Amino acid sequence: MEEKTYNNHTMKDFKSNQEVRWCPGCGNHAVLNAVQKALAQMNIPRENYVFVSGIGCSSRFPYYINTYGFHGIHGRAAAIATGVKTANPKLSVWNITGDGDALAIGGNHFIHAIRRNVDINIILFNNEIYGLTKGQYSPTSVRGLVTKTSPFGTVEEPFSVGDLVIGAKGKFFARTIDTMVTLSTDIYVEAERHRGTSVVEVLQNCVIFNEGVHDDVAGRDVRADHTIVLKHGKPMIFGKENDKGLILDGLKIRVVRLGEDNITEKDLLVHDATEPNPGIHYMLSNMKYPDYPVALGVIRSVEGRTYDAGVEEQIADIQKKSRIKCMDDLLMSGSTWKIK
Amino acid sequence: MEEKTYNNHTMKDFKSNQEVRWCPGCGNHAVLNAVQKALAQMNIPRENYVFVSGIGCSSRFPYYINTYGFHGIHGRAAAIATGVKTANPKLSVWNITGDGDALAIGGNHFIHAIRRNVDINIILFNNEIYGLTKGQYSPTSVRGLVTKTSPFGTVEEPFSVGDLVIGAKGKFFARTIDTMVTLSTDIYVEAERHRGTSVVEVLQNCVIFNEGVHDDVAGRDVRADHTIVLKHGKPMIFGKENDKGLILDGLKIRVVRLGEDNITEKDLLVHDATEPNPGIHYMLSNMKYPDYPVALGVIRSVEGRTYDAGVEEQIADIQKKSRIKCMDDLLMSGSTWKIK
Amino acid sequence: MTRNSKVIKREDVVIRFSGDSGDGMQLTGTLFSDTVALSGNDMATFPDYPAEIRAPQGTVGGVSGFQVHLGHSEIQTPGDYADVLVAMNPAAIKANVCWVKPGGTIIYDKDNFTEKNITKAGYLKDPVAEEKLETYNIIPAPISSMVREALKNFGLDAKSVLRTKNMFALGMVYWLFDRKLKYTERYFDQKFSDRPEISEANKVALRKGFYYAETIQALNPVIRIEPAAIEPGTYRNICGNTATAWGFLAAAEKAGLKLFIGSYPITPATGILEELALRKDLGVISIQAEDEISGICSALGASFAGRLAVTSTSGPGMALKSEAIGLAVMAELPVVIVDVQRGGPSTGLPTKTEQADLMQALYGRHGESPLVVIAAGSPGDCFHFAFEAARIALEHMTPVILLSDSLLANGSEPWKIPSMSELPEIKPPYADKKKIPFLPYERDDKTSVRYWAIPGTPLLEHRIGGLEKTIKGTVSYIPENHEDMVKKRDAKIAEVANSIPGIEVIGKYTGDLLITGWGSSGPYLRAAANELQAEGYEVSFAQFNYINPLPKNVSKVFSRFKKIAVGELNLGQFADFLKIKHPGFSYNSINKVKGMPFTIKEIKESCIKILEGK
Amino acid sequence: MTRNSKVIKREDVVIRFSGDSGDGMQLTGTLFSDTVALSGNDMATFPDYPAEIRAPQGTVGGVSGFQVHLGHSEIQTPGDYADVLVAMNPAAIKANVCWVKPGGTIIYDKDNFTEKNITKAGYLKDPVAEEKLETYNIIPAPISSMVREALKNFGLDAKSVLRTKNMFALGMVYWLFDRKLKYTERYFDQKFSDRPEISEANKVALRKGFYYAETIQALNPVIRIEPAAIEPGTYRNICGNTATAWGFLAAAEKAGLKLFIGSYPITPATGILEELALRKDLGVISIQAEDEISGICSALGASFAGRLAVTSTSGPGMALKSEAIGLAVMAELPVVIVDVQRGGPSTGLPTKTEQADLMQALYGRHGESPLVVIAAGSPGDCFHFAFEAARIALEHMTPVILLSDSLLANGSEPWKIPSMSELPEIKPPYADKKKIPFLPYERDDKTSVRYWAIPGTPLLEHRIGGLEKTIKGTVSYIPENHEDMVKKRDAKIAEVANSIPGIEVIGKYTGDLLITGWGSSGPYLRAAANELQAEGYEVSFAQFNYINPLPKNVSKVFSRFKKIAVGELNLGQFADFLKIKHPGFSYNSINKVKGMPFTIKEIKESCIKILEGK
Ligand SMILES: Cc1ncc(C[n+]2csc(CCOP(=O)(O)OP(=O)(O)O)c2C)c(N)n1
Ligand SMILES: Cc1ncc(C[n+]2csc(CCOP(=O)(O)OP(=O)(O)O)c2C)c(N)n1
Ligand code: SF4
Ligand code: SF4
Ligand SMILES: [Mg+2]
Ligand SMILES: [Mg+2]
Repeated sequence: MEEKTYNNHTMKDFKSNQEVRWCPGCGNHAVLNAVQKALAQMNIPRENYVFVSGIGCSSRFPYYINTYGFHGIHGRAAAIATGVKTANPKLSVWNITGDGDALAIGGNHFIHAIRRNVDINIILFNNEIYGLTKGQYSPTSVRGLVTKTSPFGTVEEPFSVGDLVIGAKGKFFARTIDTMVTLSTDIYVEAERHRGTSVVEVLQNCVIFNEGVHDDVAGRDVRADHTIVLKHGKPMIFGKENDKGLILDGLKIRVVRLGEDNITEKDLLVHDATEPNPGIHYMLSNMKYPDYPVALGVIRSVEGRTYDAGVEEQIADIQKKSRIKCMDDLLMSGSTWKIK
Repeated sequence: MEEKTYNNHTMKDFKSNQEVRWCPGCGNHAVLNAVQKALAQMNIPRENYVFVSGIGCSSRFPYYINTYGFHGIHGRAAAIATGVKTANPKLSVWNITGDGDALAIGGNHFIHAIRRNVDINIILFNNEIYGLTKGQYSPTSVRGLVTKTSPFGTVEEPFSVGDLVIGAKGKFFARTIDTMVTLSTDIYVEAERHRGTSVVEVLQNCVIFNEGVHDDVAGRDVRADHTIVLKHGKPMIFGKENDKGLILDGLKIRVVRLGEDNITEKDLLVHDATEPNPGIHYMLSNMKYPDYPVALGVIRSVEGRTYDAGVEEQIADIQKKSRIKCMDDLLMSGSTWKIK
Repeated sequence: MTRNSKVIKREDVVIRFSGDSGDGMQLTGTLFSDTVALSGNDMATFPDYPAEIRAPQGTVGGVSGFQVHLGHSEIQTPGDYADVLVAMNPAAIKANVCWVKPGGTIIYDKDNFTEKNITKAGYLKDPVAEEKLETYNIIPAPISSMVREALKNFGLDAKSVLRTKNMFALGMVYWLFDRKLKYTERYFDQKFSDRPEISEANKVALRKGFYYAETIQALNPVIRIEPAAIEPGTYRNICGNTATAWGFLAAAEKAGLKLFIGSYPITPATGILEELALRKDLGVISIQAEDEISGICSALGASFAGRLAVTSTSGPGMALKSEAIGLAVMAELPVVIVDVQRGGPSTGLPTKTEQADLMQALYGRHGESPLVVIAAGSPGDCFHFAFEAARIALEHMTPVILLSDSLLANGSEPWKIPSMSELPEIKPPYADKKKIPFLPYERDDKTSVRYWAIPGTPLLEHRIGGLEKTIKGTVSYIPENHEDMVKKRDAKIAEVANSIPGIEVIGKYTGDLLITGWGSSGPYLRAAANELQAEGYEVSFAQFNYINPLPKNVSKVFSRFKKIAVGELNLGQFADFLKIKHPGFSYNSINKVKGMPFTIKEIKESCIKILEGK
Repeated sequence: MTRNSKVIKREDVVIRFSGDSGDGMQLTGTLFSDTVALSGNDMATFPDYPAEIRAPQGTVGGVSGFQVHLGHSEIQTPGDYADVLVAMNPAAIKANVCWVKPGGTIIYDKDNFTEKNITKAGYLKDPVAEEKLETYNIIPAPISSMVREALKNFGLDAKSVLRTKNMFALGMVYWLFDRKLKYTERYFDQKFSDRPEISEANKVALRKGFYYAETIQALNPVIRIEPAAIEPGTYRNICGNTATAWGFLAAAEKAGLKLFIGSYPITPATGILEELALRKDLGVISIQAEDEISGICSALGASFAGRLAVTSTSGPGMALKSEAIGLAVMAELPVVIVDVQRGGPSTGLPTKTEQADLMQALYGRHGESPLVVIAAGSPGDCFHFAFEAARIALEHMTPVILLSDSLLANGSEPWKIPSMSELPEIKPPYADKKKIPFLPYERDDKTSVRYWAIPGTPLLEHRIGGLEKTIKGTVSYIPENHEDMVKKRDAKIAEVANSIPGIEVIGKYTGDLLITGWGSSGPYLRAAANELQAEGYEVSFAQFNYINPLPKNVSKVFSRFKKIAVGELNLGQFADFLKIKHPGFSYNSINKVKGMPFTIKEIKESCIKILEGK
């Protein structure tokens, strides 16, 4: 690319000229903000970013970000993004989706993108509700939730995003909270750096249809005590006073207080995001309040071969070996005969 | 039901009048046999069995079994079965499917049926190939497999059925080998008894397009040493000579020899299929030859609320409470006015 | 509340409430129409709102509207132009002023005409001047400050106080049209029985609005619309989605079957699923499926299991259901698929109305896969045609597509409540338990309908599926068998024509022009026909609700008119279908694809052009 | 190998190989047709096999067939009836004897006529008597025992030995038609270069068959078909799926774009994906998607990313793609969707042919969503129309549906290899990099085509999607904008008519009857027209390959004939489409829905009836 590119981007470069149409107070605004920050931090020319989304409040995202964008159809963003990335591995491809979009109608493309390990970044806005269609339950809604389509409460278990990602052979999973912009920004940068499918679950607040759903963990006053921000290579400490930690007890994780029972920092689990065996990541991503703090940060980040690179390498490899270099070669290959 | 029913069934009662059209030598024949045996063992009237399938060689199954049967469309059997069971929880509903049918096109319905815990029995014929369409790779094909659509080898990781089931909140997962008819029969009976979605993975041989794919574990000569049949409450012993076992070593499972390093049966892991925390089941279902024996039998069987019962109970509950008992009540409820 | 101003009577009147998405205009409109209906007027409504939950405040894109047309005589449509516009902000003026009748009344919240809002709405400075509002009867009311004042001692936060603005406006409208407040007050009592302060605040705002209008003598004289001369009976207000849901409930009761719905939410169809999810008291089994494919597949499973099964969606979901609808055709299972149409193609205009899914309903499947297509014509109509769709599905063992649309789904009208005893019994063709072996594709000689054997019935075990089969249910690739089955499935659908009514001509039996149309355009076309008749034109109207098969008298009726016009909200799909089925006639299309219903005016103009041969 | 029996010449001849699914009949037929083609005959083939991988051995349901029609002059179809039938078992006789010409030759493996096989085939005792085979030239050859004998010293297991039976039979047929063995021998040398014993065994069986036929003087005289007088050039044998794949490759090269295919396997379309997966040497990016929706969605992603994107499927997969095709219409992205039609509805007859997806292709989407539909007419034709589909998609920024079918996909014919230099350049309407800001829905005035801006290009960043938009790409619910965009999308497709050729009349310019049809029925209709012309009827033929938009000269051509017949393998879908687009004519349908192509005979009979006004 010879043309001038904006490599020293600022956030402003990523603001589109479209009016942002989310409800005032919606968690999505903060996510947009964090993503714009992250994009500006990375040394990728703006024209190489592609944002693909499905349908939902969250999926309007591409309109608000001044990159290439494709607002697709409900649930299919992962498939579209797979096409974009495999067609041109040079692009930085982002898949914006909601809990309904990714996990209800789009569940299949979601797990297959992860299995193939296509090098895309999936940001899943989990508000545990269908926002755009005005408040029906989603596959992440807590059992018993009363919504327009479950007037007497749901009778089904929700998915845990992390479980499903790991069950589908996922190699990168992170979790953040909409309003934690700094943490989120860092995570988006890490997600982009990771080669392979990166899934970031954002606990997002829908002020209209599921107000306060994440308050137990996301509330500013309780957050420090009800969450733990995992950092690779660091001991698992949390709490307002940094006084709590996690240890391994047989096959289970246990919350401990530093100082009690002679427990010191050294006894705590040290976070290893790169461990290929998913057992511990499974347990970490599964921690639920009130028994545990909810894990934030990059929970799992394991290297692996990516699909798009695999496809590209195979083509390069065959092209080296094959005697067929152009269409005329192919047309004349194999059994042919001449009529004069 | 007042009519005469055949409660003392024999296998023959479950043979349909249709010619079985699978290739001679196909593993499906043995599965049919085992299922017919299992049905005959259970005290369920024949007319209450419903077999639902998708499309694939395996999905022709319902034609060959003399029960109610619905040969659906590709990938949708889990959705159809969910409808059958929720519409009439009295029926014993079986979902017959292949690795392509359940995990490629049907992946979404598969994980959602499992998440909801609909009380159906899913038998997944895993031959790691698309049989009916003549040999393309499937989502369970091993990386690098050369097939008609991957002439230079695949470049993607396969799903593990067990991982995906557990990742989708699965409560029952078992594995068997097509030709192990006795083990299979027992598993099918257990699957039916389990309340909730039961997934049984059958390692099935496709003699035409993937001959011998499971030979490393399913071969008659190696089977005893390369597999372990898990039994709830029993120590994890295996091997032709019953001389090998599994122990827990930190967060990992390890294969040991009885007698060596003073290890006795008592040191071995005891299988607990009912443990709700899926960590250990995840590890067990993930064991791969040659590092480990492949786990057979019922790996996970955890009680939980089922979707169909939940729906039924909620209806019964509301019907007790509501003053609306029939359409006329509803029509006249709320704001109405009279014109004379 | 006694009134103390002059009152005149009018035949009909159109009111449009409009404001920001957050201003509660949909609720205001609904409460107003409930009051209107309960006081015995005929009425039709048209809700019109943006696709965003809260589109940017203050902008034209964020304006939400609700139009009510009420009258002393029969009301067919929500009306073209408004007599009264309520505009909560400048954007609402911008979006709607072109829909106000010359000299009409415009009430607006002048407190909201701040510089910021004026700019946001796209005005330079002064909407009143820019729009030349002086030519209307404008009522600039300080609504925001008045409710703030009225509720200052309620201890409510500022946001909650301002949320009652719509009730103040509604109170004003009640005064203009001489209406009682009691129905609306009752609503608040019930809705907020656990939060009496909120209930009271809304009631106070409502009353203050009413008094304010009286104080300023907002309209002089006040308008009264006498109750309509309506067929005796018990009535209720009903919107199309509820009527559709209830039609299925009625059919289930009449067939003695449990009702099953498997659906995935989508605007504007979700209301059907929501209504049925509420009806657990009537034993409804409702599944919110993971997607539309699962919605119909679970319905097919339920149908196989012996339930009355339905699935509801809109265009994009219909597309997804195509393959499974084909399976239903092949398996010959009863199932109703409701398509509540919206603006397309693709995601299109999700909250706007359109009738452009007709071809998809008719032909959107591979292979020769005929099925029944019917369309409802008004919100209340949805009850009848949902019932009919279920009846035909069950009695003819076929999928039936029921077409509704955004306009019907959310629009409402007073509806005469039927008694269940008036409705016909529904009798599915159950398999004879004695006739063994059961042959799944044996058919009734006359109707070509196969029999229904339900799991749980001993000795009727059988297998069905998507592969071509013989009468015995054996998979068969025999050429003659396939052709025979293709033709039998076709004949089965064609035969349905024998159990449906012919089209009815409204107006003279014969004439210069027959105006036809289908579904929700019907009332508009009919109203236009009525006006044209009144103006002396020789035109009549005929409505199509049964689309495939078409009623049997079509060509007889068509041949009695010199010209035929087909009006629809698409580029001419029904006209194309008529060309296929009745190629002997030529059709003049009247089309509109603007996400909005026809206006009577534009239909009349088109008809006159057609009559004049232009 | 020299020949030593009498030889006569014939114009054309039809041979049908048939046997159990496991007997290798498809390979036998393919090798035979390769030899035929390489020796310069014109030819057409028709493979016909069951949906099961190995349907029950010995039964009629398990019979697999491959018919070859070769000739000295132009061959249009695989032929109605066979001169020679090769039947490897009794079931093959049962299934095929009705397709043998009176007095034709039937070769069968008499070793396989065991009691068990005879019963399995549904005969009582003696097929020869029951079918009155004496009236044919029957050649009961002990094929199984002869190969057993011939290969006894090869050290092969019994199964492998018997697997060469088909080559013995093929050897016999080569003798009958005076053919060389070398092409087939060469195939085995290459195929089994690493297993020379297998190669040798097959070659021995082939030769033994040849000698055996000579020894028994199986046919007297032997038949020779002289090479056809074919246009000079280099030829190859090609089947429709390969030709389709290659057409796309050629288009990609001519457009200077990488080719991308995202597909999900389905019979009979899989061959396209398989062929393109092989073409990594030409840089093809192929994704075997998790389902058809993902297939087209990944293609749309690739198209957005600037590739030539295609997706291939059959009817059920088309149904699933409907929603995403609608998105392609709205996003105005180039993409080709290939529908290789098979017997429907639903799973139907998956390995049989049919043309019943036409309406789905035209109308199977919600909303007003017009696109281009074209259909190939013969296996070799698929190359040209795949190229055309890609050209139109790229140059007109639209989804294009390319219709093929089972008959074309697996059928093959000699095909004159084009040189790439003969093919036109393809020039997509790339956005001007200097014109900033880029407006995604700005259009070329004449063609209504929007411009293509590709990710990676600085300063052309933009957003597209399924919601209705203004020219700037801003989401818009403005009524007038929507109607305008609906009409522009429609006009864009209509405009394609200006870049396609008119229909061509084969035969006289005017006459009593114009026989028309589309896609793979064309050659059959044309052959029937030729025969009728030869018999003195005033009939002509015109083939449709461009379906939407239709060529511009249609009504001009139609008006020159007294009657119009439309022949197609469905219940009349193209005739219905013509009624919509050219309502001024009346159409006589010739239909067949048997999972099989027309026979020339039945077309002629129908045409004569039409001509006689019956
Ligand atoms: C095929 C299809 N089905 C259904 C819909 C309706 N629909 C739009 S968004 C949505 C759910 C959105 O939920 P989520 O993905 O959680 O997004 P949110 O609005 O909560 O951000 C649904 C059901 C659609 N647009 N298309
Ligand atoms: C919608 C649709 N897509 C594709 C197909 C073609 N198809 C039939 S079976 C099959 C895969 C079968 O694989 P699997 O489920 O593993 O079954 P197996 O034949 O191996 O038992 C495919 C792709 C179809 N019938 N329908
Ligand atoms: S409805 Fe909820 S998710 Fe959607 S924009 Fe509003 S607050 Fe956000
Ligand atoms: S192709 Fe494979 S899976 Fe299918 S019937 Fe034959 S052996 Fe079995
Ligand atoms: Mg959501
Ligand atoms: Mg398989």
